[in-house]
Amino acid sequence: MSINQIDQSAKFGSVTFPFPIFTASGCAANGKELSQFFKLSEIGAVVTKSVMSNPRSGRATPRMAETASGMLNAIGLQGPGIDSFLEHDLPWLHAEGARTIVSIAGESVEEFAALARKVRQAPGVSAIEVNISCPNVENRGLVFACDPVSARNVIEAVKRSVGNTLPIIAKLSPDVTDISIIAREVHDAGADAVAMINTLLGMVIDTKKMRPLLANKTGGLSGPAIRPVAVRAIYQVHAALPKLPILGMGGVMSGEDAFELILAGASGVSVGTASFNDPNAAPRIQRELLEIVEQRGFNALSEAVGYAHRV
Amino acid sequence: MSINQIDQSAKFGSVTFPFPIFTASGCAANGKELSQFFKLSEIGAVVTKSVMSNPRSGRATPRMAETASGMLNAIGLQGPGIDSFLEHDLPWLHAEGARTIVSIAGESVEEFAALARKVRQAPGVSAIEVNISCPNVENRGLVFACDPVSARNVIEAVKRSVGNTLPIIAKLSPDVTDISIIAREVHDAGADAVAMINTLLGMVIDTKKMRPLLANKTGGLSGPAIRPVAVRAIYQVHAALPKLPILGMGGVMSGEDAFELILAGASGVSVGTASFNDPNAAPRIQRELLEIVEQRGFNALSEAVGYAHRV
Amino acid sequence: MTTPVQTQCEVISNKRVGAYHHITLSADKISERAKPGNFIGISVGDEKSSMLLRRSFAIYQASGRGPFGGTIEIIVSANGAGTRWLVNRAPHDKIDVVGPLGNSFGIPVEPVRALLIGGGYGSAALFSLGDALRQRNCRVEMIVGAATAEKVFAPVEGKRSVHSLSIFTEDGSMGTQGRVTDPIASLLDNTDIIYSCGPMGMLQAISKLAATKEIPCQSAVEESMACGIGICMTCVLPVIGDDGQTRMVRSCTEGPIFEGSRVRWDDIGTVPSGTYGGPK
Amino acid sequence: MTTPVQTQCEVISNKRVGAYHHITLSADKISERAKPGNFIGISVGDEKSSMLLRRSFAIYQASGRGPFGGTIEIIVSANGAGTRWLVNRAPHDKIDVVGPLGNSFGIPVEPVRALLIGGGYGSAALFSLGDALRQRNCRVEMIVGAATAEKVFAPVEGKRSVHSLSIFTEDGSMGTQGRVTDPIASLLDNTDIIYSCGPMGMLQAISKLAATKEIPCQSAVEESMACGIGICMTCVLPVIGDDGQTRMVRSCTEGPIFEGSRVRWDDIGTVPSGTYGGPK
Ligand SMILES: Cc1cc2nc3c(=O)[nH]c(=O)nc-3n(C[C@H](O)[C@H](O)[C@H](O)COP(=O)(O)OP(=O)(O)OC[C@H]3O[C@@H](n4cnc5c(N)ncnc54)[C@H](O)[C@@H]3O)c2cc1C
Ligand SMILES: Cc1cc2nc3c(=O)[nH]c(=O)nc-3n(C[C@H](O)[C@H](O)[C@H](O)COP(=O)(O)OP(=O)(O)OC[C@H]3O[C@@H](n4cnc5c(N)ncnc54)[C@H](O)[C@@H]3O)c2cc1C
Ligand SMILES: Cc1cc2nc3c(=O)[nH]c(=O)nc-3n(C[C@H](O)[C@H](O)[C@H](O)COP(=O)(O)O)c2cc1C
Ligand SMILES: Cc1cc2nc3c(=O)[nH]c(=O)nc-3n(C[C@H](O)[C@H](O)[C@H](O)COP(=O)(O)O)c2cc1C
Ligand code: FES
Ligand code: FES
Repeated sequence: MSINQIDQSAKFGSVTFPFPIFTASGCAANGKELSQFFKLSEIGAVVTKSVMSNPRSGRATPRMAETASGMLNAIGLQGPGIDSFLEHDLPWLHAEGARTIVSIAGESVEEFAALARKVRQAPGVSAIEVNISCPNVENRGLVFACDPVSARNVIEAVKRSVGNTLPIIAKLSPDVTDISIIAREVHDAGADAVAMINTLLGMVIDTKKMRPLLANKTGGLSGPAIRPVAVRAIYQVHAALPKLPILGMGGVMSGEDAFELILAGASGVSVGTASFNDPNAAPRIQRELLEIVEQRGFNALSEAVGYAHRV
Repeated sequence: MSINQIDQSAKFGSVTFPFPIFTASGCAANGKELSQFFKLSEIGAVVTKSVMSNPRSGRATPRMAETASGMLNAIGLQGPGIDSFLEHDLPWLHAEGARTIVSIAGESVEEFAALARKVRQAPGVSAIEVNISCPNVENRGLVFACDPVSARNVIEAVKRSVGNTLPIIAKLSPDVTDISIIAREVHDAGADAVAMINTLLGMVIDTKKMRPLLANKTGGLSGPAIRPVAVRAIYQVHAALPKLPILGMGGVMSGEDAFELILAGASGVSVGTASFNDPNAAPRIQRELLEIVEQRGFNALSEAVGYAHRV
Repeated sequence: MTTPVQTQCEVISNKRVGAYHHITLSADKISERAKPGNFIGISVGDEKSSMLLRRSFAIYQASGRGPFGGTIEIIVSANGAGTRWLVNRAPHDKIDVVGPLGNSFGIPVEPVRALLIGGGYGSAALFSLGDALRQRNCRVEMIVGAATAEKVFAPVEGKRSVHSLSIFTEDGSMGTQGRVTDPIASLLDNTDIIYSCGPMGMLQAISKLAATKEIPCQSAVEESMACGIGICMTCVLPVIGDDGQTRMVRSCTEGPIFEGSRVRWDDIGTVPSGTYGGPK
Repeated sequence: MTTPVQTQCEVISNKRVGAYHHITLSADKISERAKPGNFIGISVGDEKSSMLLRRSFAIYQASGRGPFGGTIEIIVSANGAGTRWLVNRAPHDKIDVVGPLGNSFGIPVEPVRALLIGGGYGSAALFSLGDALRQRNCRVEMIVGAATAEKVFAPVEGKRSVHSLSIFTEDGSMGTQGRVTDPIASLLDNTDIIYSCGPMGMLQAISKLAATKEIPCQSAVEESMACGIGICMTCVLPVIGDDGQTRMVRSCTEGPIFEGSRVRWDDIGTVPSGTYGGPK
């Protein structure tokens, strides 16, 4: 059987993506730069950099530190703001034939709701990813994704904004005692799927300067170092909520890594940090993944989703 | 100034250890094997494998998987039980001149209390480490260290058992939403210090067999991959409770890594996974650390503790 | 068990032998101490490697002071990234080695009839054992096998270590077509002791055959090891002690060589019920 | 900006030059596109390396079809593990390269008087610029400096690219004792444009001097980069736009070359107040 005969599609709520590999938010900007390396329409979807209501400068530098098999980042959601995004970036992606998942980030429940309303009205959006790993300014800066009530409030508000027009994917943080509790809350609140995992909170101290290396002190840890945490989190959530589609991510560098996340329960896989090392990572990983899925004798990628739970 | 003139001691509660590097529980068995490579009395202390009331077979194999810059383990606290430990292992360590921190683990508050009573009566113990990263059989298997109330109950019970005879070091899990909350609870409950971090819960799926690689499915992630999480957790707890001594650990492979944890707020540092790669890791790291501390112009290691907070 | 040492070894030579690499290392302190059946732990990868754990290799030969001082030789099958790194080492490269590790084959005081059975690179550990047995005037018969000819490890020099050597391959590309276990039943009556080293399935089959005639059978097992020196407890398997009690026993310190009849082969990968300290 | 490509390059040669390594790579597609000031991103370490991120290097020379096809040359200072790995590559080794990256030096249409200032390996990027300027009939004066003689990069061949070359070292071990910035003030009156590449402190000092006479000053900055291709937003610095607005701008795509008077040198490492999208 040739690769092309396998059904490669990945379903998230009401939308079916023809291919299973996506970019990860914040690791592909808004597509233009990567389109120099491959056709964006070749992969499942471009997940755009989380966008906020207003333009954001982001944080001071240094914003990154390489760590063992990983990296820390503290970008601070630098971006053009939703209006500029919808005016310039989204139409460009649409014209390129890319399927687009718009990632939104807010500092308050109301900001999320307002962003979702704007995204809903824009043409060329396949789904909306809600990055709730942001500090909630109305609740002592506590991250929404780390508190079941805040997480639920955001997703409910977004759901009210978009209704059933677009699938809602809630992006979860692994920095919680029990991620399946958060997953259940956002699911109950109307999320059609969850994306996981966001980065782990980490810190590097510059031992020469004897102070935190990042200007922001802490940053998010990504890359292969965290893959075992991603696999565990996906496995747990899939076990708790087998019907809830998961967009898996965390340290995926190869097709085999992507397959690992799929076996754990991911319906599709986002490629983040890997693209920094290899701008062609997303299409390469997609090719490698399909070869593996074929070798294992599956007729459709969806048959492999959560397969590791069968034993 | 020569290395020997620096005050290298590390204070945990009422006990001062002459050297700052310790082994990590479960990564040095009970000392005998490592004593083939170096004199145990050369390092700060041997932290023994967490011991329970009864002999334990541990879990089925495979019990480990190598991951990117890390490893997963699921040993399941295999060990001889407290009576055999106190009869055979502890006296041997004492005879070797090793300072010993006895790590205890229980499945109920009462088991912890009983273990602590036995340890208290044994000669040759410098401190007691309470490994609360165990499932609480009385509370749906929830890990003590992941619940502020359970964590507090264990430490209170241990405190009642040992009074002020021995410093109590509570070993914390990073798998919580806010580790400083747990630290505060155990401190209030009578812990003289905290040890952190224990491993992160992770999973590896064998992509050939398409099932979790470990017999236990999940395992604990250790090694350099997790060091940024350890540094962050230590920094957070030191910021919240600057007076509480911290025994730092997590991915320390070199003296520079140990120094990073000290700058974050650790008073002493345990070496775990590194010893699997290099049986001489603990004394080597101690030598490297002292050289760095000297180069940076400190007169005592304790002056460097938490130094990264000063900026 | 001898006291292991950690030492920087220089690669003296690295040659392809069929599917394997035959690597010779300068290793005075280890070669002095090594006994047949011991293994070494090698740190793989460069300073920035993501591979944290040592890889284990049986000692093929340990030689006293030769032109390069004491040397040890290993036979390496490049299975994964760590072994791939190792087989790419060139002469003069330095590698970090801990050894000798583990127990060694028990050698009878009487001049017995010994049968040595090696699967794949597993035969490597048996040649120095053959030498030791011959020094004790034992009769040494060796059977070596693998899936294909290139996976058979049976060097010409090795023939000196044994009285007879027969080779089996599953595809018949070398020696007799079949498995090393095929001829055993017919040899048992003329065998006082069996030594075996190879894949778990082979060790198990041989142990069962040996048990039918109550012939002692020393089996060198290969369990996943994180440390190799006894401090991590990852390498255990269920073994029955002198007291009849099954325990989860470390194969890096109490093994890798176990009396086959003591190993609960069928239960590897479980904690059999009744195991000391097992779940109630 | 030219479209970058990702390609496997063969190491053609690797030679020590003072404190640096001069590495030549076969790289048809990159050499075709490269312009003075562009850089490349090199993936470092082997298949199991724990180093995830590419390292950036200015292109020293890009040559069209020679005996090895198109080549690019870089000058590498072994500062950390990644650059140490790179300088240990031998001819025939393959390395993964993405390039050309970033913008290039602006070249005036008029035959102006240009002053090129390079600190340490920073001078590497300036020789091909010198060639391009000379082709436009510019007068090209170059000042190169470093702490010590061995850190000065000023190859004999490089002299062809410039009309004059002066060397400064802080310890006086080569050329004039002092810093590259020492002579600048006296040269400004005879300079129409400045190009500079080197440590941030040097770029800043030169920009400030150039500003005193409103001389354009193109500065090639070196910020920590995770991706080098514009997708991660780690490499930003505060730069004033045409509209007078300060923005946090990516040095990998909108740089590495900026007009010195536009860079808010004193505020690097902060988000200056008033920055577009900055905290209120
Ligand atoms: C006592 C002992 C003696 C051995 N003797 C030899 C020998 O003489 N020649 C030889 O070629 N090989 C021998 N092996 C097997 C050898 O250790 C493995 O092939 C090697 O560890 C694989 O490493 P890798 O990085 O190439 O593979 P990977 O699969 O990438 O390794 C990943 C992890 O799994 C472990 N692992 C993988 N395969 C094995 C295995 N078969 N046994 C134990 N751990 C494994 C590795 O150590 C590592 O931790 C021996 C193993 C043991 C335990
Ligand atoms: C546009 C540009 C052009 C450059 N041109 C050259 C050149 O021609 N020759 C040369 O020798 N070096 C050049 N550098 C610097 C070179 O990229 C660093 O020396 C190299 O990344 C250090 O990697 P390492 O692993 O050796 O050091 P480590 O300190 O171990 O690196 C750790 C991390 O910090 C980053 N980093 C460390 N130092 C620097 C630095 N100075 N600049 C940016 N990132 C850094 C690394 O990329 C890596 O992500 C250039 C950098 C940039 C941004
Ligand atoms: C530089 C960088 C920026 C990121 N920005 C965002 C973001 O804006 N929104 C978001 O939801 N996740 C963001 N992430 C998290 C990634 O989308 C992803 O969840 C995480 O990096 C784990 O995947 P990886 O290991 O493949 O990178 C960012 C990650 C990195 C490394
Ligand atoms: C094989 C293994 C066994 C461990 N067993 C224990 C244990 O019994 N008790 C305990 O408190 N921690 C145990 N740990 C956790 C370590 O003590 C340490 O907290 C953790 O590994 C992080 O440090 P490292 O990265 O230096 O290994 C174990 C870790 C490993 C790798
Ligand atoms: S491998 Fe660590 S105890 Fe055997
Ligand atoms: S280095 Fe990634 S955007 Fe510039």
